Amino acid sequence: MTYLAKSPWILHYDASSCNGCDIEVLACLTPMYDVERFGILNTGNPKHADIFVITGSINEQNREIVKNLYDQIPRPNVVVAVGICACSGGVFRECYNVSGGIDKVIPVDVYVPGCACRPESIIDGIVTALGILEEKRTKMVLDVDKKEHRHAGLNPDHILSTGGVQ
Amino acid sequence: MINIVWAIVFVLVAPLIGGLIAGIDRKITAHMQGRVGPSIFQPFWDVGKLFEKENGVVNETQIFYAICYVIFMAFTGALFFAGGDLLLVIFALTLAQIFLVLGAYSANSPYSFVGAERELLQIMAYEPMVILVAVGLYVATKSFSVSDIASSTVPVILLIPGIFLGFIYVLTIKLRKSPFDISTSHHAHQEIVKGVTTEFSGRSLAWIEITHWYETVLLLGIVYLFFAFNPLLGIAAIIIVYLLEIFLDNTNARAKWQFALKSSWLIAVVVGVVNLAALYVLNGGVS
Amino acid sequence: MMAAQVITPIGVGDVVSKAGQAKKDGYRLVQIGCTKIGDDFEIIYVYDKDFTLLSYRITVKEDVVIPSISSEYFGAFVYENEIHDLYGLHVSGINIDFKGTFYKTAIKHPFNVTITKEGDSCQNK
Amino acid sequence: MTLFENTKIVISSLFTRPATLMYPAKPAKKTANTRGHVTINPAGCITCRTCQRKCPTQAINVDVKEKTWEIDNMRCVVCAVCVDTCPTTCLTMDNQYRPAMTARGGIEKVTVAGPKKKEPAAAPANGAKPAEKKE
Amino acid sequence: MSKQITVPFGPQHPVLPEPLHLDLVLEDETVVDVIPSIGYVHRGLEKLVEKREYTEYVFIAERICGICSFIHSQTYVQGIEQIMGLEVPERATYLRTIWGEYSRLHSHLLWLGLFADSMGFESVFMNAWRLREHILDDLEATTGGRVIQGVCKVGGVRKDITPEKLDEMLKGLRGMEHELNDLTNVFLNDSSMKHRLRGVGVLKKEDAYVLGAVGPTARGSGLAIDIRSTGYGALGKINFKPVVEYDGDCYARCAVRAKEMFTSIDIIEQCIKKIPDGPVDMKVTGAPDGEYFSRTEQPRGEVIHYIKGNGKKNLVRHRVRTPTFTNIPPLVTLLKGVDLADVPVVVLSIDPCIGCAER
Amino acid sequence: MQLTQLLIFLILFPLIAAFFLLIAKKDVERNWIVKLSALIIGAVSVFLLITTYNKGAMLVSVIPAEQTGILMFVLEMLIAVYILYLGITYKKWLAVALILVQTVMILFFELFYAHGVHVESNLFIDEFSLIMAMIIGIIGSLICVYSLGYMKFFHEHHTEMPDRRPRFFAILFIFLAAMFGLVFSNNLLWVYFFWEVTTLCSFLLIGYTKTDEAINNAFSALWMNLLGGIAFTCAIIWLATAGGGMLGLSDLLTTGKAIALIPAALIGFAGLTKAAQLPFSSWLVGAMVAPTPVSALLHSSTMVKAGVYIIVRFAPIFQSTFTGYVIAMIGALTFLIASGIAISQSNAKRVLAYSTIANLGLVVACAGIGTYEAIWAAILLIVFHAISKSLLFLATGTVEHRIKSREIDDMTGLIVRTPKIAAMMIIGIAGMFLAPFGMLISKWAAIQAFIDAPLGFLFVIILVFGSAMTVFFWAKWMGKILTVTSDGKNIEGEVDKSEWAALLSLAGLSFVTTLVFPLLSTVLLEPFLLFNYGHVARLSQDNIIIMILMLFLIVLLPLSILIPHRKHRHLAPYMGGRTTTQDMRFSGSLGVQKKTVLSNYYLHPYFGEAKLRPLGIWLCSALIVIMLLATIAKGVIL
Repeated sequence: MTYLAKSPWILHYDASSCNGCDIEVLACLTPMYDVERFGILNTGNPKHADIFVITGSINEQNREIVKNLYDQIPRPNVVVAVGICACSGGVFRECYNVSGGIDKVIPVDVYVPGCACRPESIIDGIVTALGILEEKRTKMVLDVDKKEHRHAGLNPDHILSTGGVQ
Repeated sequence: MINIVWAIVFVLVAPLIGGLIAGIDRKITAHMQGRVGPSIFQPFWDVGKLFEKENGVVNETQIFYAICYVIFMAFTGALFFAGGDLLLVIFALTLAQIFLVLGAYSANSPYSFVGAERELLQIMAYEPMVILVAVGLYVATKSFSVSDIASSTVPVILLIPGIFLGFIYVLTIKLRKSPFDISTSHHAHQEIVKGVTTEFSGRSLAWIEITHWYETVLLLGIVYLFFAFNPLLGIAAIIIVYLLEIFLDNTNARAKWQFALKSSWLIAVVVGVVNLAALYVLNGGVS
Repeated sequence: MMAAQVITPIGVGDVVSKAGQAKKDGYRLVQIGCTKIGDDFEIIYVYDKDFTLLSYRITVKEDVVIPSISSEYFGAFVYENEIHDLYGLHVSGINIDFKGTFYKTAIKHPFNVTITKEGDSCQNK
Repeated sequence: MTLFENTKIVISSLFTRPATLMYPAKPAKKTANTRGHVTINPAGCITCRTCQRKCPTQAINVDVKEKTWEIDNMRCVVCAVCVDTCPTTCLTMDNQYRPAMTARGGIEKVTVAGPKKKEPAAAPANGAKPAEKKE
Repeated sequence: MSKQITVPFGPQHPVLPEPLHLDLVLEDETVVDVIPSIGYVHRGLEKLVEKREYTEYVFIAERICGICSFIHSQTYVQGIEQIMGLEVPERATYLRTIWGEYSRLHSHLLWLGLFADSMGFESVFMNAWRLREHILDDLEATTGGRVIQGVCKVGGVRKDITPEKLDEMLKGLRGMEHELNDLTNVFLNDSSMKHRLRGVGVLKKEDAYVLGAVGPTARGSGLAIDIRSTGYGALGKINFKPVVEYDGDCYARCAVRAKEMFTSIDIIEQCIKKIPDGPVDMKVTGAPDGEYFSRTEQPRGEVIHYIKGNGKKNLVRHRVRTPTFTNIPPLVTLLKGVDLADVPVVVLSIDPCIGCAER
Repeated sequence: MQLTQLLIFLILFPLIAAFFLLIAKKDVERNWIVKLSALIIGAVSVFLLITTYNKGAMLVSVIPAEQTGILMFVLEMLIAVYILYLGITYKKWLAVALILVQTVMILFFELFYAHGVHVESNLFIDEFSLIMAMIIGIIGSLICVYSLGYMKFFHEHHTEMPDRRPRFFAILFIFLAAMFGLVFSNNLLWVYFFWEVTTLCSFLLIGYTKTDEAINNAFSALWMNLLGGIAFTCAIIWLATAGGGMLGLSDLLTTGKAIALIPAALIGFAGLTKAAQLPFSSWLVGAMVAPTPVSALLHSSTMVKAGVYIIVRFAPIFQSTFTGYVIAMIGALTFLIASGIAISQSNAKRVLAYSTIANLGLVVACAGIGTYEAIWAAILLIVFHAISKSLLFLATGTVEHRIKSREIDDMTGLIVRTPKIAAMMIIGIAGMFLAPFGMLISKWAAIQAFIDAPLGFLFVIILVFGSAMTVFFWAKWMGKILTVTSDGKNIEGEVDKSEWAALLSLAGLSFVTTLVFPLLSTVLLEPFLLFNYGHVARLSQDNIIIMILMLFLIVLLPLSILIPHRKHRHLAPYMGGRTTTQDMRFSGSLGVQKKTVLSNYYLHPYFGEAKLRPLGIWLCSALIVIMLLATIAKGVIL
């Protein structure tokens, strides 16, 4: 049993969402849904985060930002794409400035559909993420034991090879 | 006299008590906000989690400062609970705090830097009042030694109520509660992200959390000194003071540093002069 | 039903003087919008006073340099930068000139070109 | 008093039950109108492709030959236009939202009945439609 | 050497839920220079008119922004209806107005919460968002969506509300009123709030006019710009007065929004009382040919949808001028000279909706 | 008499060294003379300590007073003429007027009263003098050694200035001689003579570079110190007339307040000017134009220390008198205001200057209070301040030559760029404000002393605010140095051996003195206090152990960096998600790459010089006037 699953701190970034999913992510923190029950805090700081919650799709300008933030989150971490824009580009898929879902840039672990996502779905998504988080932790510990622990995920090639769809 | 046993007890037990206080704090805060909130053991899980995470740093010296911070804070608390000299405790506390500031400086990032400067501003804001607490306790009990003050039968609070109030005021700064969570706050919704602790992560952040627990226990220990003549009253005072801090946290917007500095200085001057002058008159002109 | 809206055509040279006149008359700038029709670009300047619109339209070719009205209306820079970035038209004398970095788009001047990126009619991806 | 104006709210919240819905422990709140996801009654679908054409995000793909109707939940914006425009009302809006997925997927494929070839009673009324489909 | 501190504020920043990017140059903690830049949310959805029919496009227009979603769709369809000369059933206009005001309520509550959060007043944030959930519940029950309603369509609305439900909604709102009172009281009277808001980020009336401020930003500076006064939708039959404050500081802008919530409740009440029976929808054929500036009042201010059609199913041009877009120049001028601690407060005081601004 | 010889040797030997330095033109010769002389002076000082530490106060009366007196008078007149000449040359009429007044007064004294004065013992030594002699002998000579490297570098890089190093080093040594004379003299006339010599030396050293700024500042230092000199002369004349010709310091201190208070107040005033207390602080700040070793000398071991030395000497007279309280208040206010101004300063040397003024203010406050505890604190302050401040000045000087700037903001990341010097600087700064280093022990002692004094709580309140501000400006400087910049290159290069020796010795001293301060206290301070007050102040055993424990922690913890530890992943600093290059350039608005600039807070609107200085000047001037008037009125009435 790890503590990771009991205290997942999230970093929320609005890639190019319409705010719909965005405010629903925030709504999760508020009294009605209160995800702090599960130890979830919205840290707003990648250095402290475990779960990277992204709403909205990748566009030309936030590509670097998303990658940068992802790199600054200490391992193990998981990425949750919230909303269909984050999953696939959604309704804006065909816009000239939208390149598609978050998985074009960083590996995504959980996809939460919806437009806009309901807070309940977001909670479900994060709970799903917790399982993955724990798996990753176990894997990380094993890797260290095998003395193979290299800077996991820092290498952009790694990201592309594991997560890049298409 | 220094009592080593108490020092060791502090070093071992304070994190447990401090963590529990933090947990209860979060629970009560959540209820005040109309939600259920986390388990009261959540702070321990958070710290456990941080120890499980990868150690990410901007540069290695940060870890050094974080460790110095916790060591000196534990040392300070141990010194206090062992019954050492209160002034020395306060100086040691400042030293510990400086390590946190240096850790923030060393990261060379804008948010951490602004946080460090603000932390220093805060130190500047509360330091006079904290020393005045020691002075007031000395004037009331004729000793700087914590063990003497704790075993004194003088009803300290009746002699220095003003200084006690002033201390409660700056305690808000020390506990990083709204309105004075200026350099860093428990929830990072702040213009400077998480201020001094922005660049700390994983293990070093866990150390800093533990340090906060030590600090909380130490500060509540100082509250106790005002009521040491009656231990029950002392415990009650600690509880009431902490509840008051939670209440303040939930009923105030974050103030700006200018206000924090001005108001805490003003209070320090006023209660310092009034209370000490009153004592001076009471004691018939002898200090 | 609201009142019909009249858009007065003017020349490129009149843009600034009309803006000055509007400002003098107490109009606020509501928007500057651009539309590409064939090879021409229509730019509409819209002012408002007491919920009545005053609109001017200029029709220009791509190579025409449009004078900025940001000297009259400080806030015009957002619209003018936008027109520059989305349509590739040149606006001279903007007070805060982002020089093409207002919107960083995947395709340069997207509204000036016909985008051939195939909208996939079916998911399967 | 202008200090601590929030006292009333804080104290009353402290002493009343929290507003939290305790979501996973208790089921999610829903209303009859809630748009969760689109479901299809395969028997009713005539593969007319109206839904595919009207869908603003092109989430629906109807394969006339294979007689399949598929929807990509990663694209669907649950606007319910398909439901409104479906001539046979075989599409309905369920108020249960779609679960999270750990891999990019979300495509639901349903084999449907396809165009109704003989329906004597209804044929005169909307005979144009089956005819169209035959092409 | 100048004694300055550069702070890259955003695009990812905890107090700004949306990506806005400010290069702050500080001296001590005073902002001496600020250059904003946007474009992190720019999708380019206006170009989609070339790919979507004007009727489908409603759903795209609605997703310009998830907060102002309903009013965006309303503005868009009003523009289309204007060009096509459609007479929308009256009940539909009333319903649109009701939902519009509901959107305003939810947006203002959302904003009040975020605004409090930017000052570290977490419990007010929680309280505001708790109240907002009641509004969202009503929206969901009547439209099916919490934040994206999807009920507007060209020629009317897609859902009707039963009279019982309308009564229930009204009762709910009236029941909420005292809680709203408690909430706004904190914003308007608490001294720690006043300390942060009074005299911070003062926008003078003349500046607001010249810089093109709209919505509460303008009304906080004494400009009574409220497009609802033009009487679009059913508002022409409703009695209301725009809320105007004169100080032009953050406090005034906050007060405008706080008081507007009560105006919105009043408008909803009048609508519910006056709403006629009848259909909510009409059949639409053909396609728009012409151009129109459709204006409505969003929670953040005046929004303009410029719609130009040429008789085909696809529009020629759809241009949205959102309130945040035109509030950016005032924001830039406001930020100079404030404290770093005030930056998020001032930024939020114009209620920026970057999703809107960049489309 | 071995003691006599030692004392005279210490006074005269630097003069001899000065003479040789004046004629030695070659670098090698100068290096040898300076190093040897410094070694000798240091060694003899230590020898003096070893031989006399347990002997108590000793008077020396074998010097032929008559002849020496005449010699001193002649020298004083020569100095006066020289200053007069310079004053007229540079058209500094204020200085001219003051020197004229002073000369006339001295002449007046010599002609009418000198014959009536007879002092048994001209020289004396007690534990306090011994401590001062240590400071001068060890720190002073270390600074002279340091100057070798510094001045060489200085003239190599400032070729526009004439190389007048022989003169420079000669003055340095004369300065040391004068300081030795000052602390060993029992005869107030002798004290006065050496007093004037320090004034002259500092004047010449400040004006060394002969730029317009240097000359102006030198003259402003001169006229302020001349004011003090005039007050000193007044005191002597008063003693010669109303005081019955009692000019022996040891006699004066035992006669009691009735007679000694007025001269003590006057000399106290002189001390305030020399110790650069408000309103006379500006000369010390202005003295920053001189080469850095001069600043170090003025601030740590000589000049300003002469000012506080004389005030502390008279402390028993001040104890629980109105005069004493007013002087203490001037000191306390100076501490408060100078600490505040130091926050607003970005120039490292100015920060150091204001910090000196502040700390001297604290010494003056302690001396004005005058209780045994306060004096204990005061002397500790003098010792620890001398060590840390000289270390800081010298380190700043060395850094300045590397980074070509004195701005604290330019010192960002020194720990990466010049790690060794940065470490020295950190030790100096830590020594100034952190537990368990000396300055903090002294401040602690001061707090205790203040509370125990009547009405002391007022001073405590001032003190706590002052020290809070002290923490602020030191910590932010420290933070700047310790910032780890990712793009820093080591630019330390070769540090001149002489500079290095001085820095290392001083850094070592600040640790050693902190460690051995209990010894210092029992061996030197306690006998002194016992003799003068009949009471002893000390820290309790427990506290000493704890302090030593802390010191060990502080020494040992940095070593932990050397221990290899687990791999860490390096994350870029948080920049709001923006991409950042290695040298901290981020992609900013308008598509421009922006450099991250992080400069300290200086809080000008709150602590600016323009705001606080006038306040301090008015308050303290008023207090000085009150002090003098009240004392004289009281003296005249009695």
